[in-house]
Amino acid sequence: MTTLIQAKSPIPNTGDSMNRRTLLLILLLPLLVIFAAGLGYAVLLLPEQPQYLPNLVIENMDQSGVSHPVTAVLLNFRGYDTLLELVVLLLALLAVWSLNIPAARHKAAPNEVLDTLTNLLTPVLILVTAYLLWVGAHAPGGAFQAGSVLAASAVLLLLGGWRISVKLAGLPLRIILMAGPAVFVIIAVVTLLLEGQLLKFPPAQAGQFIVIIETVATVSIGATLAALFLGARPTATSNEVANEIDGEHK
Amino acid sequence: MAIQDALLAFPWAVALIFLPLAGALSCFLFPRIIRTLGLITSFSIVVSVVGLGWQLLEQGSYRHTIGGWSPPLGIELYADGLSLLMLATTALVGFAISIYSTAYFKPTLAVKFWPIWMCLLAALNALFLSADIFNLYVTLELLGLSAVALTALTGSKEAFSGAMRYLLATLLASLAYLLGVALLYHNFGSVDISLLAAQIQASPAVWAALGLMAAGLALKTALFPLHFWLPPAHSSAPAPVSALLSALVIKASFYIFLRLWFTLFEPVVDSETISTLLGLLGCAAILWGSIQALRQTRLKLLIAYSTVAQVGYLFLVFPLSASMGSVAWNAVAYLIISHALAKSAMFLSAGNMISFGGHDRIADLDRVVQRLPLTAAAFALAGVSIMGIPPSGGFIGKWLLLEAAVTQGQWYLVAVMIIGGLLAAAYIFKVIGYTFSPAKVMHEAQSVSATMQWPALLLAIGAILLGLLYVPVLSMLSISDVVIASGVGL
Amino acid sequence: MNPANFYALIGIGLFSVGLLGLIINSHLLKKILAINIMGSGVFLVLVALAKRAENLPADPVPHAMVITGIVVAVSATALALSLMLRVASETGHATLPDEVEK
Amino acid sequence: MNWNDWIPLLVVITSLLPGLIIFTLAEDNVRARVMLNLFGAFAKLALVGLMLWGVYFGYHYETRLPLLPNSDLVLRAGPLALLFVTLSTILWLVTTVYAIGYLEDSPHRSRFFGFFSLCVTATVGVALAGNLITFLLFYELLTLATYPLIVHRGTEEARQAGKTYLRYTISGGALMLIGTVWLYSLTGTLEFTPKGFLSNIGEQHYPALIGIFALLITGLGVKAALVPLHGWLPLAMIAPAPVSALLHAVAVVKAGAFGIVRVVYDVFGVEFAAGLGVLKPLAWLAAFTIIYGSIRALFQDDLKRRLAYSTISQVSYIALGVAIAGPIATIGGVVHLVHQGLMKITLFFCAGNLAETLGIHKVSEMNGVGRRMPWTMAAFTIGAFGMIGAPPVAGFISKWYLGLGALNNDQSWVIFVLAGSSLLNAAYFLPILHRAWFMPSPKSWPHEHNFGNKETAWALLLPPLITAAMALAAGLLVTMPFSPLEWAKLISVREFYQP
Repeated sequence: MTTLIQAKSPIPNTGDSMNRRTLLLILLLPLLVIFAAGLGYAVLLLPEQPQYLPNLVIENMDQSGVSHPVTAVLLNFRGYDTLLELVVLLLALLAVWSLNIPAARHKAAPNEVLDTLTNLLTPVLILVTAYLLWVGAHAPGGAFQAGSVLAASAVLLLLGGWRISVKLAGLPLRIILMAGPAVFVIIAVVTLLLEGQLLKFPPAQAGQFIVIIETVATVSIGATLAALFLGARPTATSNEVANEIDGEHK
Repeated sequence: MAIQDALLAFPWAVALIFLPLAGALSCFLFPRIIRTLGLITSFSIVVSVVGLGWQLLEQGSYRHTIGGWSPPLGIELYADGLSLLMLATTALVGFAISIYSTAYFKPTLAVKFWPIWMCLLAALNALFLSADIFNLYVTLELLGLSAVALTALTGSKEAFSGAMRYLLATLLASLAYLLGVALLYHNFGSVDISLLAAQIQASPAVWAALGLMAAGLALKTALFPLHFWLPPAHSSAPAPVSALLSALVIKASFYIFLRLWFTLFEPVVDSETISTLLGLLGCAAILWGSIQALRQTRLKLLIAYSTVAQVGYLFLVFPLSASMGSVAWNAVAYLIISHALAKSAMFLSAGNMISFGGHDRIADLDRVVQRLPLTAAAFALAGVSIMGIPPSGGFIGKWLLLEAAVTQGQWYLVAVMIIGGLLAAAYIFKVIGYTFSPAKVMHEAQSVSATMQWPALLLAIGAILLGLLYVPVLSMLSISDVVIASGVGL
Repeated sequence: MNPANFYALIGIGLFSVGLLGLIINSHLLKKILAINIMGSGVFLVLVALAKRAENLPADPVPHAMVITGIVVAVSATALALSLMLRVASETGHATLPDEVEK
Repeated sequence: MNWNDWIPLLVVITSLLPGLIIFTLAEDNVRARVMLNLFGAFAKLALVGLMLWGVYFGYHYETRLPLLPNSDLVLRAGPLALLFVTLSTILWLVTTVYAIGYLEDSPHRSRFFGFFSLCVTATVGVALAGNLITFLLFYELLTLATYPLIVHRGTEEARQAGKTYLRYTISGGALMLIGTVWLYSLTGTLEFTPKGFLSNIGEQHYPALIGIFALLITGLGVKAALVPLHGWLPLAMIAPAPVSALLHAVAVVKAGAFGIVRVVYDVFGVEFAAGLGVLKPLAWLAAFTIIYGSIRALFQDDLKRRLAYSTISQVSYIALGVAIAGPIATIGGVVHLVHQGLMKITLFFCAGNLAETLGIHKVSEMNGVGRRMPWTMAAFTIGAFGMIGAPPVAGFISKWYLGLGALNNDQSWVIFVLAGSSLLNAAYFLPILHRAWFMPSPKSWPHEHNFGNKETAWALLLPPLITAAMALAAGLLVTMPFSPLEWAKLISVREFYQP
């Protein structure tokens, strides 16, 4: 955020540009009102809530391996969407890393309040993570919620000046980050080989499959979100990686 | 025989999605051997497409129910002639771009490029195999984000601004699309295309969804006047990225547009007004894009505007599909593939010229013909297809469109297509003319490796050969299990 | 009007307001916020309409879709913010170059 | 497998393949390049000879490959096609020899000869095309293959000339494309058929057919350099002499003229076209072009430009012969396709020799050149007399048949055009001959190259002598079987006016 604040204010607030904006606003507003009214009209005229699909979800719950319908949809019925979505998250990180954002230069100032808070909250947050993960099987919760909380604790640590150690910043970090999508992909392929269909969990083992996916995904999601917060690629810079590649060619 | 049966039963379609996914993850994990991994993945995609093509020719269209849950509960993969054609184009162009990229990217950039490129391939393949409008949304996002990330890869000021504009446009488009999905879902309780198509009928929600989705997809396809993001993004990206953006990425959203229009919304959009409107926008795109291309002094901007113009041709299918369904349909399929091959060849050769001379000022393209004959040939052959001169894929596409337009007496479309062709000739020969002449400004020439010259040339030759392969391409396209009202096979 | 429709209309409103904000603001941060507001609008429509009928349980499918959508939105926002930082550090201000056609 | 089905394709390939291989050759690999060129040319000649013999005795040669729905890529060797193919093949061989001598030691020869071969490939394809779409395909290929030859020198002037050339030809191609698509949408076929394939079309479509005719003739007229579509031709003179020779005698200009013959006879059918009333305007246009080109030629001092305007004038004889619409005039027009080619290529070779040997580019520099280069100027003289229409050179035969045909069809005005054109031809060629043979030579030539005690290089001298001899032979031996005239009569009987 520092860069942003340092950046000059967006557009010099001369009367000219304000006028242009106002003009645009006056021009657009009626159009937009019509647009919104049209959409609203369409929403209000929607027919009765279709029941076929929700009923189908409920009928098949006992085969899904979990007892909460949203989790069942997310990880079993439409698990393929979720797999792709984990890839999207990892991709966002790859993209952010490729931008070469400069690492924050100044260390966080020693701050007793923050330190205490971190010490107190981190264990609690990890506990909450575990709870959310577990509860997802039969109540609102699950990998994303849990992963977000885990990321929050990591962010708290990062704010307190904690950085991942150089030893872990290379391959180990990459493994953690990609574990979620990777395990999902592996399970997809395994089920394809076993059952002939992608992500077809045998009803008896469906629960276990989902637990494995969710647990690994929680860690990956947490790590990915925290890394996104950080922006810059931690220590093992792409230059070092590039040197490794150079080695390959020499 | 047993091997043959096993190969026929192999889920090639699934491989098409999961190979690049695995490729992306392993590229991320093992940067040391990133080029090898990338090339292997790219090649395995080509093999899988061949497998899928064989499967489809033998057994007709292909479905794979994911998780064993058939729609509407689960998601289904679906492949027919059109998807096969798109997948094949992706695989071929993608493979050529992969080969080119091994030489193009310096190691620092290669580490960033390959995993994202593999994600993009996975997104494209998943998109072409999807039959579920929400799943399409996820693939669209995967595609959009990876495309934006690749655009920014050069790290120049223009690239960041271009990528930013592109990102905002693509996010806006995705959200419009998603709102459309929401409306359709709450109206019919399903997101599966064929289930939706079976029960769709005109209602305010359907109209709203149609408008939102069409606008979103047109924005992603860069249909005039929603093309504003394309020239800066496509011209500032690294050459192989420009190639894949112009050749593949915009085609993906157009593919969804086609699918939705001709299957999902078929009964609703029977009115002439909207299709004429799309046709008019297409015409405007052809003229505007061509004129802008002609005005450019930088090679990559010229090619980018040419893409704007070529997108216009694709949208002419809508006014022409009314009574000449199959002809217009074949035409648009042909245009998609030949543009993909030709435009990627063009961007790759532009990349060579830039690596060679260090700039892309058209007037200073110093005797490229003499020094980079392969690249010059690639550019010229690709140009032949873009201009629509026989024999080339572009010509067949244009011929079929013209045939449909003349038969229906839509003379304004004929005029626009002809003028567009002439303008295309003007801007392409503007470049070629300078490649023969000595430049005013001399420059230090860099050598360009064969790894970067041949992919461009082979793609261009592909665009030309396509002009002689009408029969096989059409037999591929006609694999389908849905025949809709106007006789269009989908 | 039942509450579901009410919230859905709010969602439509958010979507429209976000669209307006996206167009008239030139600062990139505001544009990104606007996109997020639009996203929230869409999610609201999706979830709100999942329980339109009083006597039926909520439809779980849109909920799952929204979770997917949120993750996608988070990813996109992260990328957008990072890009904005780079645009700002390269050009000196967090806006897009004004002219659209060159 | 029937070999006869593949010979037309082989004829096309015998120049396509060498051309493609030549592109890949290194610049200094002269021997391989010459071998490839000559091999291709002789192979083509042998195949064409075989087909000439075969067609004479009624064999049928046709290659058919799928291209578009309902329209194949068809290469068919009928008598008319063979006439043009034979001309192109022989002149290609001669011009190749000439170009090897002409371009000795100049840069980018691989590129030049590559496109040169492509150019011939396209011409042969145009000749053999069995339907309009195949014709269009090769016609456009011709446009593209010629462009690099015109801008070969890479100067700004050459670039501008190339630009003008493309402006004309690509626009012409686009008009032809519309005409072709339109025709296809009306008839569902594009197959060249003796007497045309339009006679079954309802009368309500006649206005459309007139439009189609106008589009096709305009598209073809660009290459055939019908006034006012001729603007590119004088500019294209910037190209090296062998290119000009080929452009004027066989490739581009003739492809346009040949296309007009095809459209009138095999698409519309001459009677049907006459019934539509589209031939009269074509005849007037051709007549106007003949006179206009001659008058413009009169005022050119640049030798090659004078010859270019002369081409504009002479090629329209073909269109005129077709538009008069009678068997005899048709023979005159078709045979002029060959005669003009032989004579004009001779003249261009000679002009090239003058430029290359003595640096002479202008008519006013030609004083006494006949004594310095007697053989070259002898060939030039034969060509010039042919152009004027003096017996016994071949040009006389064409004009004779044209005039006879016009009288037969009660179009006596044509006689005045022919006579006027002959006078004008005399007016711009005879002064050149007078200068060359009877004026005293200057002390030094503008830019003389030293060829020892020889007049000029053999590779430069031989080709014009050969073509001049052929032009003379075509005039003297008209009654021999396989003479151009006899073959034109065969075409007339078998294709155009078959019972």
